[in-house]
Amino acid sequence: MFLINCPFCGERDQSEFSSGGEAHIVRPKQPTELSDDEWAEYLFMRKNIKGIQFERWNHVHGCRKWFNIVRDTSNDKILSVYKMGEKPPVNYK
Amino acid sequence: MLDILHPNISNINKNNIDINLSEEKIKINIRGKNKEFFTKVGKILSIILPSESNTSSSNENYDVLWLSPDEWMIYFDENKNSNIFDQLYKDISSLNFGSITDVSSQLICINIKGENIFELLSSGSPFNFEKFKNNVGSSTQTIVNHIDVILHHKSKNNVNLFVRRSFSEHLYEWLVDSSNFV
Amino acid sequence: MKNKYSVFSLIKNALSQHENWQQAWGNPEPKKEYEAIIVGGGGHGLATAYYLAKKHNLKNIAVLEKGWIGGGNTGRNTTIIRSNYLWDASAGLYDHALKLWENLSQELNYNVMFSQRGVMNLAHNLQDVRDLKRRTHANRLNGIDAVWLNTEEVKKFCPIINTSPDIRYPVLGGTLQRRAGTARHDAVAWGYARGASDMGVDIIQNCEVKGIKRNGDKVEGLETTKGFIKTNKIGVVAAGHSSVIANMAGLKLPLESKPLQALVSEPVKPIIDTVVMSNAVHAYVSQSDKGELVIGAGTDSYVSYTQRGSHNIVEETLKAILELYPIFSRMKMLRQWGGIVDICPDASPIISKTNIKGLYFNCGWGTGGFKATPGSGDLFAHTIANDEPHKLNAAFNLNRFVSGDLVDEHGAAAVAH
Amino acid sequence: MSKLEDYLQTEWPELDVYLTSVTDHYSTASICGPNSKKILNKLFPNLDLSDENFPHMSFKEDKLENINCRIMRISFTGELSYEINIESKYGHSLWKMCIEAGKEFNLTPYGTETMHLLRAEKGFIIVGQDTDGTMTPSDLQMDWIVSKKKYDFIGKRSLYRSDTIREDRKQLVGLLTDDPKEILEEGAQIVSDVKSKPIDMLGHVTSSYFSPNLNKSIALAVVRSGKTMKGQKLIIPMENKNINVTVSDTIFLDKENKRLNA
Repeated sequence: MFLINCPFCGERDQSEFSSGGEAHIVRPKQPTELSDDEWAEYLFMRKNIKGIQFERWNHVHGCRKWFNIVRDTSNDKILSVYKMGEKPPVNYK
Repeated sequence: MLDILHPNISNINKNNIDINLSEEKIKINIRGKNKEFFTKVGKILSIILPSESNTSSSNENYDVLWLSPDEWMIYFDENKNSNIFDQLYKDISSLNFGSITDVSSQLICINIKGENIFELLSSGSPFNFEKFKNNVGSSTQTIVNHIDVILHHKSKNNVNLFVRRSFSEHLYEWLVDSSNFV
Repeated sequence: MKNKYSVFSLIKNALSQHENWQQAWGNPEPKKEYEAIIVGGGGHGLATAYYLAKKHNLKNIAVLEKGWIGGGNTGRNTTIIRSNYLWDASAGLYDHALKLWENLSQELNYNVMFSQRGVMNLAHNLQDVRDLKRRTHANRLNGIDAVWLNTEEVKKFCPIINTSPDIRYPVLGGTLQRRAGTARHDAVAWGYARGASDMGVDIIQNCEVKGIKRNGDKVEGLETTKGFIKTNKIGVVAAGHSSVIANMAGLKLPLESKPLQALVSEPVKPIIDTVVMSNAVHAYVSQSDKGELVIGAGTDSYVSYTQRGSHNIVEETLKAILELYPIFSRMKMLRQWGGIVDICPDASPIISKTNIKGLYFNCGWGTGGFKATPGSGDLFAHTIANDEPHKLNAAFNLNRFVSGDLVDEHGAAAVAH
Repeated sequence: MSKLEDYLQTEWPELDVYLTSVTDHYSTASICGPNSKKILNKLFPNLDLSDENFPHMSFKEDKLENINCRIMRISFTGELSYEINIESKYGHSLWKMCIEAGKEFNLTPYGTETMHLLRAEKGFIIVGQDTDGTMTPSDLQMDWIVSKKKYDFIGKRSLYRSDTIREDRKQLVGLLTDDPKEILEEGAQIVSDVKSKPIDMLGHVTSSYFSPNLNKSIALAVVRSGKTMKGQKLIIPMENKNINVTVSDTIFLDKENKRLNA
């Protein structure tokens, strides 16, 4: 349980949000050109990182906006929040 | 005229909490982000849309709540300005400057007033009301008893709560029940 | 076996104030090289090593555990064992495990306290009824004991359930598997550790894997906190941490790791002599031999390795529990914890080879791996020893996410077990 | 809608689209059956209800005493039928007016169980009851719903994986019991041979009813390779007996859609 600083509404309880999983997985431009393996990679395969992970979250019970966060999954500490379309912070790997 | 069926919400007063079904209101959801959109809205409503999160702006006719960077809700008593929706729709939606949606029946407005209302709301919500209760004009979207709500701090210790119609009676029951424990 | 446990050994050791029991398993330093290394000293990993040594004649095996054996999800689950799964592949897998459970205390000469007290699954709406009846019919044809109970029969089998029709989660019926039940989770790990150790398996605790050494598409060994260990067969059974190990080999798995919570009440006199599960409301309950209510909740919706979980998940579960069992309303909860479970998109496990030669994964058990412990170990041992799956785990390969042939147990197992 | 928001905000933010829920803003009344056109005509006398101007699967707007309504000619029962949307606060008034207008035609309210039976007679599926997460439109014999022309749409690629194009997948079929009075249990398993061990399960019954229109029992089921099995005899092994069934078309009544245009 933790607080998330929604880039639009400010700091709110995590129960107002829903998690959209790993961030920066780009939907293939031409799915029909992909092999079954490549399509499975996009659909199912995840880094599932223990440590610093880039993720998508949605303020579903608030402004309904999607945004990205950088979170340490080993202690749930949020290191950075940035909007969709913005460049991910470079100081985390 | 067709009869209106109101939700089964009656007036309750206990522990310095007053819960009422508010009188019938028009609610309009407005969305947009370009310059024409803001100009048109300002002209039609004579109001500047609040750009700061969790705030509202009001004049003698309308209240406008900030919902997200490109979304607001305007509400007002039904007997006023009945053609404002048509005007907004014609000048904005039809011209593709933004999107105007009538949500009058989507949302039920429950008015809650009294000294203990923030204690009541806090007992079923993860929202931190500390700033909200000291600032008349604050607005927010959050959860109360697991139900999505829009809250508007209309005047001191007087909150308009907007909830989806199908959840309204259930939330009202919870509010009445929980008033016993504040 | 060096020190067989029996009434006689108990009496004999009583005479010496129980000070002369032999250590149940050894505490060796790692050798330079092993025929096979199992990463993860939980129930599944220890069982894998046990069956590798016992049935496949491997002589030189190590189990590496970063903490202490059974200190992960083996020691954190709600100990439910059942095999009433919907799909043929799952039914085959879990019933294989259940059959091994039935004889496990004898097999290991270690009391795992397997108690066949029955597991009942409740239906709370018409679709639950359809789904559970479908599963019951499938179970019957697969030779798995399962019966449908109507509301009165549910009440009779477990009288403390509130079956009033006007509650939030009315009970429309349920299924019962009488062969199902619970076992003592620590004992399972300890029993397998003792059995494996006895056959020469090195159980190395406080030894964390830091890297996987590859030579092209083959594994060559493991970097650990106790140095490099050479091997060409690595079986990873690291539950919630499977992806962490996979990333070391440059592999991605179709997994997300999330906290699954459980809680335990103060001990009370016997009040519920079975296990009742309610998937639709994310709540299940049984009573331990000590008298505590053991309550299982749902998972958080986000990836986390914190072993905590959110308060609102517990709140939801307790709300449902109190609605179904009003008699528990004054019970105090003693402790709450979270275990990190690795969940596959189809809620079925993976017991599979990978495209790296000598690297095998046993993971994705999600919320219900404990029940499979003996079967999982047996089949994973077969897969590692033969470099190909047993027919009972063939469907649980990694390739199903590529071809689309998922074993979709979500309907039957979306929540906890 | 949350899935749509997700795609809109994260995959295609350049689209000039806004999503606003109006689920609770509208209430719906469905008028259904051969007299529905006459009843609708009484409620909306100025609306042109002719088949040319208001065909099946089309949509019009009109007013009921000054209140805007959306009227759709659409059917989940297989009967000629209209759905009327009105602002929720007037939903109860709309209902009363429909009942009043329908009195002379013996109009009667119907509930969801009736609706479920009527749709099953027509072979209309309920997603979640007749399907689970593994079914494709092709498995449901609904290939017509999937565009052949579009280069891409959400989910398209997954339809062409090696196991989603297999011919022997579970596919939607109709089942008729040899004894027309025998009603199958929803969830019951289907086999071709009860002697084999272990028994090879081909699929299961998803929907089952006694149809008063046909005076016999009907069922929908998913069966492995079901598409090619029409006319084949199968067995439903229950605890105490085996029930013999024959695979049929999924549409049991009015295959020509005559009732839709009654």
